[in-house]
Amino acid sequence: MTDTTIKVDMLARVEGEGAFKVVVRDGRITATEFRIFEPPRFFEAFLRGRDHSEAPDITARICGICPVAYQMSSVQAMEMALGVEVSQPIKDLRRMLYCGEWIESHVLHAAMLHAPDFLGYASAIDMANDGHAATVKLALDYKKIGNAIVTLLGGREIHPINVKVGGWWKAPKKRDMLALREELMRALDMAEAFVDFTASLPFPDKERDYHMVCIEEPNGLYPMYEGTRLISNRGLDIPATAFNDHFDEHHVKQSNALQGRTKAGGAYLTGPLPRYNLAYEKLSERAKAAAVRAGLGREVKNPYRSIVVRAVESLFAVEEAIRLIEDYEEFDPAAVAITPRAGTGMGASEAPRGMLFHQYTLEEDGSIATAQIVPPTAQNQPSIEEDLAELIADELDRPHEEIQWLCEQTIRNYDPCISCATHFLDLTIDRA
Amino acid sequence: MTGRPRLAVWKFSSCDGCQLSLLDCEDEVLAVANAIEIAYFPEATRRDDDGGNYDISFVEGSVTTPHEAEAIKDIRARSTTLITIGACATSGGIQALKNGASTKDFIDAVYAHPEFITTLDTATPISDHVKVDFELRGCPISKTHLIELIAATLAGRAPQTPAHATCIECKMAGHVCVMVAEGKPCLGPVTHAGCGALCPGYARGCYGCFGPKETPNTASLSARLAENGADRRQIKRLYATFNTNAPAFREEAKAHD
Amino acid sequence: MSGAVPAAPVVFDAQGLDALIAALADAGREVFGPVRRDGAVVYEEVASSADFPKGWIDEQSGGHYRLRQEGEAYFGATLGPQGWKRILHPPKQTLWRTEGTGEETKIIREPLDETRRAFIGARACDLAAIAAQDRVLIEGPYRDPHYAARRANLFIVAVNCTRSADTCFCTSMNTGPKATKGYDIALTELDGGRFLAEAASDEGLALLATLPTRPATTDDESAAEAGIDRARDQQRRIDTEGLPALLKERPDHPRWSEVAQRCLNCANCTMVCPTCFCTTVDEVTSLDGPETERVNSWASCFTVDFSHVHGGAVRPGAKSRYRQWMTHKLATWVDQFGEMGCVGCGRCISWCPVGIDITEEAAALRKEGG
Amino acid sequence: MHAPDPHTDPMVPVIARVTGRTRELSDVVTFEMEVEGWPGFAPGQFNMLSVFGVGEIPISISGPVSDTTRIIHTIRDVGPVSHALAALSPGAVLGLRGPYGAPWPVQAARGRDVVVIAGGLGLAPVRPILYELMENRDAYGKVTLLYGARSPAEILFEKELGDWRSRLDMGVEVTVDRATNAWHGHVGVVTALLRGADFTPANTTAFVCGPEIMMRFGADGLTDLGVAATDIHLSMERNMQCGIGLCGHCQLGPVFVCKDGPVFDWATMKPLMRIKEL
Ligand SMILES: Cc1cc2nc3c(=O)[nH]c(=O)nc-3n(C[C@H](O)[C@H](O)[C@H](O)COP(=O)(O)OP(=O)(O)OC[C@H]3O[C@@H](n4cnc5c(N)ncnc54)[C@H](O)[C@@H]3O)c2cc1C
Ligand code: SF4
Ligand code: SF4
Ligand code: SF4
Repeated sequence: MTDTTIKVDMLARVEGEGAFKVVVRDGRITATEFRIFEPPRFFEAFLRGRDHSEAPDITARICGICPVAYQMSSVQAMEMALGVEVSQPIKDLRRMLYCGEWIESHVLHAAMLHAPDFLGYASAIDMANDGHAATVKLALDYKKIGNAIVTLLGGREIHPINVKVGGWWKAPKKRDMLALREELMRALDMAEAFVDFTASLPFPDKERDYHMVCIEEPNGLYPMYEGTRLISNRGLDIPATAFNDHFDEHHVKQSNALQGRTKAGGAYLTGPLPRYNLAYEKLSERAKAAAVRAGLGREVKNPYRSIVVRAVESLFAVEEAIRLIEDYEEFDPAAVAITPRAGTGMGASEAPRGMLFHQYTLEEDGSIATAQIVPPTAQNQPSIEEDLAELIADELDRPHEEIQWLCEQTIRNYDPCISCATHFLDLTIDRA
Repeated sequence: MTGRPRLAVWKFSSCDGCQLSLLDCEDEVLAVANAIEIAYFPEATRRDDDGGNYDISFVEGSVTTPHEAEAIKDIRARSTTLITIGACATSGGIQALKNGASTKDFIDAVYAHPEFITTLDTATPISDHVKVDFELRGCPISKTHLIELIAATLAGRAPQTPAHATCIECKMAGHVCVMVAEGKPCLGPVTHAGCGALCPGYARGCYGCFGPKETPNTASLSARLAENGADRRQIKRLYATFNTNAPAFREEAKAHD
Repeated sequence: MSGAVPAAPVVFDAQGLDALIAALADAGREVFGPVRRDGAVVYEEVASSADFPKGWIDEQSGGHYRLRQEGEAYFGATLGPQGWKRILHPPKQTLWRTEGTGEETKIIREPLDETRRAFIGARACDLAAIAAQDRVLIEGPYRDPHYAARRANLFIVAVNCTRSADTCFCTSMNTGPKATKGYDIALTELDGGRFLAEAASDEGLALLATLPTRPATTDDESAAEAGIDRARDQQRRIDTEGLPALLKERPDHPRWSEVAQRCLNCANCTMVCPTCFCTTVDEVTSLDGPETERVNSWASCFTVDFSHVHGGAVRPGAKSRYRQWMTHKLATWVDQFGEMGCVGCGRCISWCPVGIDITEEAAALRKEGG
Repeated sequence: MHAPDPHTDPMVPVIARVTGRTRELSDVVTFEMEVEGWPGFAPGQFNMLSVFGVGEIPISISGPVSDTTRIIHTIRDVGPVSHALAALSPGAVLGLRGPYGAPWPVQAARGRDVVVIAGGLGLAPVRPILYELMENRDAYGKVTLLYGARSPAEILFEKELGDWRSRLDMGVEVTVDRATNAWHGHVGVVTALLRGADFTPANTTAFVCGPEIMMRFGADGLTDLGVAATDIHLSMERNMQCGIGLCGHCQLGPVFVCKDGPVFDWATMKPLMRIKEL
């Protein structure tokens, strides 16, 4: 196989619409392209003029799979712009909401979207029909717990309604929290079993030396909700507010998509691997033990093993939610009062698939003057293309269909959430 | 339909949330897969569109590009029953906020190289383009509705997704009306039921995810919102969100320009 | 509630109130009473008098309801958004389900709910509303066995109103503010957290006898009457004289169109109305089996579906739907059940989001003009 | 199977079995069914029929009162439940509650002339009257049936109509709204046939069933000819969820169509039917 083009026009088992192309000339990869043709939906534009209070509800609609991430980054940015500090109980509940999304999204991705790649099935339903029914059932039951958290705190699993700039609309009842705790306790076994399932998958033996970036929380917690700083394995350590000083969104001619890069032009990686590598110590003992049992080292550079990291993070999220419930006391009022003012604010949090950065400037009356939203998939896009070039290079003598599948599997390592096309470009013009 | 009906799930401009609802039916999704053949559902399976006909097509998302405007016609031609799921597909969704605004300004606001953007000036519901057999409301749809829709379709009965006010669900749930007891603006009285009156249950006013109800009296509600202290801009914003292009809401928003 | 039991009134205090709740609970009853939740008084299970909204009173007007702290009374707040209908005639009731298919189909009726319950704090208008629903759901040619079962196992501790909300008009409807029938025990709250209690059933009498009480003095009795009189005086009025005939004669009065401009046809008034009884039967099927279920849910004449027949709704217009509601309450109910379907609780006024006022509409319809 | 026990749990149906099925028109089917413990019925009464998994609707009984075992229903397929019903075949089971409702006062018309006016599917609910008249022909005076259908292809019970028409003791006239070339009968609204009919208004009882507008014109026409409003009876149709006065849907002003009707006299209906969207 010397000259060929591997092309998938409709990338399946991802959220949204994407495509990719790998061009091979003389047995070498000469170009890779990961394209997102999700039609532009102009969120940043129509946020202008809306009230600050509407940001969590509106930005949630960017992505149906990680709406909580959008809500979490947006409320933090707004609170900063408005100069309000929310209480610890408010933050704790938000972290718990995020735990729900992590579980639900990680398990969905790992079991329903990614695992079929490792086992050679078109879908989880095919998996279930071919001897893996117990695993799929386990994953569904487990995922449901994540949804139960989001539903209790947020009202519903998709586009939760209870998140508010300044806090919450209504704090949950302690007795409902305790009932949920019972379910979560039962989920611990599922969580462990799920780690073991992901660990049992066959992994391509490949590693890459990524520039890994994630948020850092102020209180020594595993990175999730409150990104006050941004750190990396190459020594980056900056306040989150300095995001735009260190990262750029390039408009690369070849791929015609906005891509997040460091100011120096380098690709970087956000998501489970960076979090794990940079904050391993902050995982719970049980999660660490599960990681060891799953054969994960202290450092993980094999992107295919991100599926195991997701399972470990999900286990952690179950424990974390239990911890937060145990600390919970009902509080009232559920939100701090807001007085509109002009200002600028940033919010960075860890969506299941990576760091999500929001920045807003507000007018005097609290309405939005400008909005900037940098979703994880935009940041990971250059890294995805590099993966395609480097990880596939020595597989080129395999049959076309196998290479194509491997490429897809490689992209799905990222759990790319393409619907968050707040500002991806339509790439039809590149088809020539 | 002989044998299991073939289902396809299609995506237009949207957030994926509505089709994700199907995968969020953890207790039912395997039963659904037994009852119907999930023939094309790229979010969940690698299986390609085989170019054939489908008994049921679920369509998520609104039409925002010339390509989408063409694609929906082909899908209609190959679908026996075409059901739109969610606010995007039934009214245009939040992206319809660009309708009436200058698309060029929007593109300039977001993109460095506007010349590369191919998009229509509007986000429009599927029913503006092809005949739709049934519309499931919501941003996102309710998964109970989705299961009910599938169950009803299989049983040959009309799905119970009543078009009356959210207030009915609110009272049935036993919530205390946030408008009457707290003066919070609530779109419940003009909003199609379906969510179970979630927002009032969380002490906030309904923001209209399910779009206009049957015979909505938006003018009367707006008058009340104004009496309760909402200014014109707030009232306009309330209607101009997730179902901004649904005629009743669009007109009421316009009346508050 | 058998037999009228003439018995001398007694007086007890907050301890007695707790003893009453405890005695009812000991008798195997779920005890419901007013509690404060989400800014309103709602009827939920109570464990002791501490659950009651002591020191809170309500402020009600068209489309407006607020609680605020004033005084020391346990039952100072009058009516919450929804009556006891929620419990006796709940929003959803499974009727029956099937098992098996084809020849083998079996119909399994839903078991009756024979929970023993007690309501504490039902007002005179609430009692009238329960009686009105009894007439529809028990006393007609066919009875709703689920409602009948709940009703049969109910013990009612009424509370006479000593203050009225601005929206109350029970006096005009002859239903209050003093409870005269349909209860086991009636309380009137006196100053200082004391209650004057009268039993009207054997069970009520027996129960009262177990409480720490003392006989009521004439001062107690006149204080109670004075409180009730005060409530009576605080009320608005509706002129019911000749109203049924008048409403039926004026289906085309311009006022109907005028109110239709304001009415949201949101159905709140019917949902909160303690006499509205309408229901719709829905089919529930499952995806993975042949079992089906029939479920009855609250319905409202404000929806288009309500009057659906093949070919379209009988009442597509908002005007005819409002007219149906109001005419039913104040006029045709009399033809159907021999009394008005409105008990004067005023809930439809307070909980109408746009404050449409049945007393005001009735007054307007009296005026010629159409 | 158990006997209907209306007073303990009237919303719970009994199992009925389809024993016969006849296609009448492209969208109309007549069923025979049986139920253990069927108490019999009076003309004009209806049953609530349930298709499990689909729903329940009111359907009049269209067979003879004298047949105490078979329950006969004629159903037009117009929506989900009637469609599912129309698709049942012999052997199938369904749920049945009833019979319900106030009947046509046929017996009270003994000794009098009888005029029956039916439009479209309205012939089904009046068929039990016609059976009664035929079975006890001597008990009644002059008998007239006026029937209108939209087109010749939509004439219900065509064979029976032919049999009745060939009797000498009964006047039968059929009209259609839209004729075809092969049609040699009347064309126009059914009420127009009244003028040619032979009966003594003052001593006539009339039974009218069909679309509401047709019933209004029919009743007005009869009144104009001198039939007393209390001697004109109509069968009303409203949404019914329970059929027994508990659900509230069928209210027509002061009456419940299910338990006070569906058969009402014109004296009661005239003032109500005058009101738009009542
Ligand atoms: C007393 C009475 C006798 C009837 N007799 C006959 C008869 O002999 N033959 C016949 O073909 N039809 C008869 N009908 C009409 C028949 O009940 C309706 O055509 C039927 O309810 C339509 O239901 P559907 O589900 O097929 O269609 P849709 O029109 O889609 O109805 C949906 C639902 O609305 C309700 N509904 C709709 N129309 C009516 C209605 N008219 N009455 C009550 N509920 C309704 C039902 O719950 C029904 O399931 C009678 C109606 C009444 C009230
Ligand atoms: S809170 Fe909103 S939805 Fe609920 S009754 Fe009030 S107005 Fe209606
Ligand atoms: S007012 Fe309407 S909902 Fe209430 S009982 Fe009458 S018909 Fe039923
Ligand atoms: S009167 Fe008020 S509560 Fe009743 S339907 Fe109209 S707007 Fe709603």
